[in-house]
Parts: sequence; structure tokens; C-alpha cells
Amino acid sequence: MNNQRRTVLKSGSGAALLGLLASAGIITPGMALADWNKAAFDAKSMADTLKALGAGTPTDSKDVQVTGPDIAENGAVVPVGVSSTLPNVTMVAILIEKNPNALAATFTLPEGTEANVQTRVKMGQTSNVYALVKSDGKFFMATKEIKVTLGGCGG
Amino acid sequence: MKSKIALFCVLTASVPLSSLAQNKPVDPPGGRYAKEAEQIFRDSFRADNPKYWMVRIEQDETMRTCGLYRDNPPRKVGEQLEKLNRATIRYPVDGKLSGDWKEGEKLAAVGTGGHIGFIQPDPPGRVRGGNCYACHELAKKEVAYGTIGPSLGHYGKQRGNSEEIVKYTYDKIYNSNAFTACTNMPRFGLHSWLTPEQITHIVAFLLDPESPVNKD
Amino acid sequence: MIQGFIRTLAGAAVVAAFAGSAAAQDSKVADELAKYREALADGNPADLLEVKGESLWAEKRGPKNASLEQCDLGLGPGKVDGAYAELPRYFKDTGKVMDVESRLVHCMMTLQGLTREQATKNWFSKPGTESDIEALVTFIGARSNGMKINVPATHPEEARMAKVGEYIFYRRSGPQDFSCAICHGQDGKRIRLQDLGNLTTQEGAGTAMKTWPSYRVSQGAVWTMQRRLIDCMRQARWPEPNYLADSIVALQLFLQKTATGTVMETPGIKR
Amino acid sequence: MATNPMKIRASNKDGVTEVKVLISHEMETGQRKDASGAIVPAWFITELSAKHNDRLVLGAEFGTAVSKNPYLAFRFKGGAKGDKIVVSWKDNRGESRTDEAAIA
Repeated sequence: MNNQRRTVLKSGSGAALLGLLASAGIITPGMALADWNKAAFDAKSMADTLKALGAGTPTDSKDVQVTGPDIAENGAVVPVGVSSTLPNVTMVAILIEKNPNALAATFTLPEGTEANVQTRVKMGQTSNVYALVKSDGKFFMATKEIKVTLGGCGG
Repeated sequence: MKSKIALFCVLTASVPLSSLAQNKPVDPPGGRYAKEAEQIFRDSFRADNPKYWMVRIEQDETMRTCGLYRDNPPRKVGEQLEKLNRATIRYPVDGKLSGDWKEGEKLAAVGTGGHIGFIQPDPPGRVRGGNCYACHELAKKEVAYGTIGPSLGHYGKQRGNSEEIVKYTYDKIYNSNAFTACTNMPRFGLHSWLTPEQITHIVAFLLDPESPVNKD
Repeated sequence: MIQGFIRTLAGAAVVAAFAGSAAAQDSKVADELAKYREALADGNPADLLEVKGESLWAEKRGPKNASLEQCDLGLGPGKVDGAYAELPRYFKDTGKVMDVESRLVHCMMTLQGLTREQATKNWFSKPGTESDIEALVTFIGARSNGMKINVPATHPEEARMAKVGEYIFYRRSGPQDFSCAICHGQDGKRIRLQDLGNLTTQEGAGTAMKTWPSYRVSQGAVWTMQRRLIDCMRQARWPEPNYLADSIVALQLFLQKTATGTVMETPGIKR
Repeated sequence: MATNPMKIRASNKDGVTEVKVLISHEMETGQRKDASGAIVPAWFITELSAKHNDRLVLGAEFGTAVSKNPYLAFRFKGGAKGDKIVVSWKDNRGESRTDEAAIA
């Protein structure tokens, strides 16, 4: 544990240099990426989000999975992932039906990166969570309900 | 707020202190430092706190006695406290003790309200609820229930809704200590945390055959 | 009325038997909750704060342009390893029983020359405002990992404060008739879905105390023990005690004494 | 406001590298109100990239629904002990940060 922490610290100091480089404009984070997809993140409904992502009407697929527990102890931090056994997956996305904006995150997967990404999202209430996957240029989807529970003393 | 202070005084005055003293607590918390401890506790708060906040650290006879016995008073003392608390129960003007279960369902789920202070006080207009699910299982569909109190699932189905049961349920919510001295359950009516009318709604939530407590 | 009461008791027995059929649903909830907690444990944001705390500890700051590296947390100047596990304790130089936060603020004042107000201004973080104290306490706490909580309270002042803490633990007041003991005086209970430790036993107090400071996902912040206890009082609907108040130090001493012997696992991550 | 370092862990097993990243960021939704009732403006990471040596291994775009102090885990083929993993993010205020770690 302690060793790990020391490693972090070391990388932190290395980062200071990189941070300087970044602020000087020498390297730009995310420069290999396309611009942030505002239309997709601003969309409210599932349908509008899928449209903005160019996904149209994705096919339901058993080879796509929303990973993570079915119950969240708190909606502020809900562990969610996407995994798929489909070939040539180049993009995955996480959508939460009942959030104010359905789209939570999209991931670009270069060749060699597995279709298995995990993150943590906010959920305002119990909702269906969708995993969207682009495989061989076609879109596939899977869903599961994640229950957000009230907890603690209340308030 | 004045009326609440007055209520504390009435409760304090009406206890036959001499008889309580006959049952000296064996191991009162704080031991010989109890008096000092009370002062240390009182000194922890800002001097410029509003008066209506500071009322909340005052103790009535029930609270004080429960503390002395670590919430486990001898039966004699308990009976006296129960008698004392029974006398505080007040009823709605129209005498109807069972209200609207749908209103009761909402109140049972709400755990907010009544928070004061500078760090995280309730925002204005925050609803004050019964927070029943914090401690009790009620409607089956709510999985996030606590277990500090007994399960109240099928409460009405098990008991029927005779006048006697309705009154007992109302009284228990109004002043839990009328039945079990030093129980963990708050005295919702005594402290005006819930109004008599709100209590009738929770009674209905517990007893109405149509309520999700009784109808899965 | 008595008859009604007896009938109620009988009813309760039936209800208890009935609860068995809900066991399947309950155990599924428990399983998924366990998965949830496990998923969060790997990747505790408090680790980020620990790293920050470590650099703050060594950073020269304040009017005296000094670091905290000579701060005496009870084991001697500069000794951080294991210090948290032995706090609160009596300090000769101040003649007071102090917890980790009181002592840290004392060091910020004496070593770095900060005023009490400067040192405690951001004693807890808010969105957009970080707290040095949270970071420092996370760092100090982590340096007791794997060590046993050891607060025997043998010094007379410590013994006195432990009894003061015990008194406050059982003291009821407020519009919900609460005391600490209401929620934390029995084994095997939970509030909503959160397990409640019986803080009057070594196991219960140990399970609680060993994990603080903890990252609270509902708050998006690390909470120190001061913050935790002051918030318990807010939840009891009392006014909030002052930061570093003796009552809070006393409660900590009572709890740490009860938890003595439990191995520290900090920072924790909680709802 | 100064940014805090990320925590990056990368380990290689059987030719697959697993990367776990923890980032210090508010991820403010733009829907929360402060004590005075005013809306707190949105402030969140929009883009992130991870590179193995100089090759992109993951690109990400975040919305406001990603939790405060974001966590990310992914796996890619290749990578060897000691190789560099470099992670960069930028947010909607134009702040950015880059950190690196070696594969263990």
C-alpha cells in the first residue's frame, strides 16, 4: 500500500513538469481527439442523444453488458461499466435514461484496447442504464436497471 | 417556542422526584464527572446561537432519567415515566385518528427537516417528515429500510383496524414513551415534530387495507 | 389499552415470522450492496488527498515560514507514524487532552505562526474550496495504517475526558429524543441500508474508528472525526458544537478507548 | 485554482495492461444551487486521453454526470513493465493537467 502511494507521489512530481509544458502550450491534452460532442451531451432524451451520436436505432445485443452492481448506496457515485465481446469495437458510451442529460460518457477505443471500460456516474434516481457499443461500424446496445437507494439518517 | 419551554417545565415539575431517587442508577454515564460533563457539553456551543436553537439541548425528566439508566430504567422508574408521558397525548380537534394513507406514505419516506446550525442547515421550505423507513420496514417495495425498530410490514393486516388498534397506533406515534420508557423511537407528537393531523395520516398508512404496508 | 398492547406484541411476533419470506429479496439487496462497496474500495478519492496532505506537511508556510515536520503529535517532534492511533491524548505543553485536529491546529499556530482563525478557517471543504486540514489529517491517519488503536486513557486527565465522552454518548435531548446511544448502542442494527456499529463494544467502536478519516461519496469529500461527530449532532437536530470543542474531543477519547486494539485501515470510503 | 495530481496505476499481466485512474476534480453539474440559492455554474472535465508511450490507448469525453473525483479503468493489449502511461484531461474552463506513471 505504502509503496503504491510513494509511486503516486513520484508521478505527481513528474507531472509538475508536464503540467508546465501543458500550460505553455507545448503539449495539448486530448489533442488526438475530436472536439467534445456538445450536441450529444446537451441532448435530454435517449432518442435525441442516440441521434446526436449518429447511432440511430441500435440493435439490442446479448454481447454487450452494463457492468456493475444493481444497487447504489448513493446516487452521487454509481460504479458503471461497459463490456462487450463484439469484434472491432471502436466506441462505447454510457447513457442514463432518467438523468437530465442522458449521456454520461463516451470512450474511443483504438485498436488493441479491450471493450471493457469502467467509470463512476451520478444518478438522480433509479433508472435504466444503457451501454452503447460501436462494432464494425454498427451500433449495439444493452440495458439494466440500477436502483438508487435513500440512505443514512436522512438529510 | 415559549410554549415548548413551558411544556418542559410542566414535565419536570410533575415528576415525583423522591420516588425516582429510591432507584439509584447503578452506573450512571460519566460517573463522578457527570456534572462537569454536562457543563463541558453546554460550553461547546456558540454563545451567540439563537435561543430557539439552544432549547434543543435542554432535557425533560424523561430524557434525563433515560440517560441516567443508559436507556434501561428499572421497571418502577419506567412505569412512572410511562404514566407521565401518557398524560401528554393530545388528539385532533375532530377526534378522527385515521387520516389519508397516501399522505402518510409520503411522510414516512421523508427524513429531512429540522436541521439547524451553520454548516448544513435545511434550506427554507424543507419538508419535515416522520423518517419511518430509517428504522422500520413498511411497504415491501421500499428495500432501503432500517432495523432499529421492528418490521411494520403488514402492520394492519396482522392487527385489523379496530378502534383500539387505531388509538394505540396514534398514541404510540404521538408519544412512544407512554408505552415503553426510554425506547429509541422519538416522541413525534410531544415535540410537535408531526402535527396530530400528520400522525393520523401515518396511522392510516399503517392500518388502511389499501396502503402498500398491507397490500403487497 | 394493556390488552391492545399485548395483542400488538403477538402481532409483532407474526410479523417477525413473516419477514422470513422477504429474506430472499433482502439477501439480494445485501449482495448487490456488498458489490457496490467493493467497487468503490478500489479507487478511493481520499488517496488523492493523502498525497496532498503529505506535501502540505513538508511545505514551509505561515508568517514563520516553517513546515509542520517538527510537529509533536504525541510521539515526539516529527514522529507521524502511529501517532493517529494513539490520539486523543494528554499533552503536557498545553495541559490539555487533544485530538489529532486540535494538535494539528496547535502546531500550525506555534510552528507556522498562523492565528487560530487562519488555521481553522477551512476546517472542512466545500465544493470549490479545499481544506488543508482534511488533507493533513488524511495523511496523518494513513501513517497509522496497520497499527493498533491504542488509547488506554491512563493519565487522569484522559480518564476524566473518557468519562465525559461516555456521559455525552448517553445524553438525550432535542425534538427527536436522540442520543448517540439510540443508533449506536445495540448490535446488528442498520439505519436505512447502512450498518450501525454498537459503539459501546470494542468490535463496534473498532469497526467505526479504524476507517476514519473517510471519503464520503454522498458528500464528495473526506470527513475527519470532528466533522463526523459534529454532523451526528446536526442529525440529532441539535445546534452544532464548535470545531475542536472539548465535548467532541471527549467523545473521540471515549470511542478510541473502546476501540483500542483494533487495527487501523484508513482512509475509508463510505456512503 | 491549482489542479491536484492524478493517481495512475498500471499493471501488466499476460500481455494485457490494466490502467486505473483517479482524478481530482469537482465535476460540478451546473444544476446545484449554493446556500444563497444561486446556480453553481457547470465545471467538469470534458476530454481525457491516455497514451502508452506515444500511442493513444483510450480517448474519453465526459458529461456532467461523471462523478466528482472521476475514476476510470480500462485494459489494452501490450505494454511492458516500466513503460510510460500518460494521462491528460481538460475541463470546460480550459484548465488541464497531465500525469504519468510507469507500468508495474
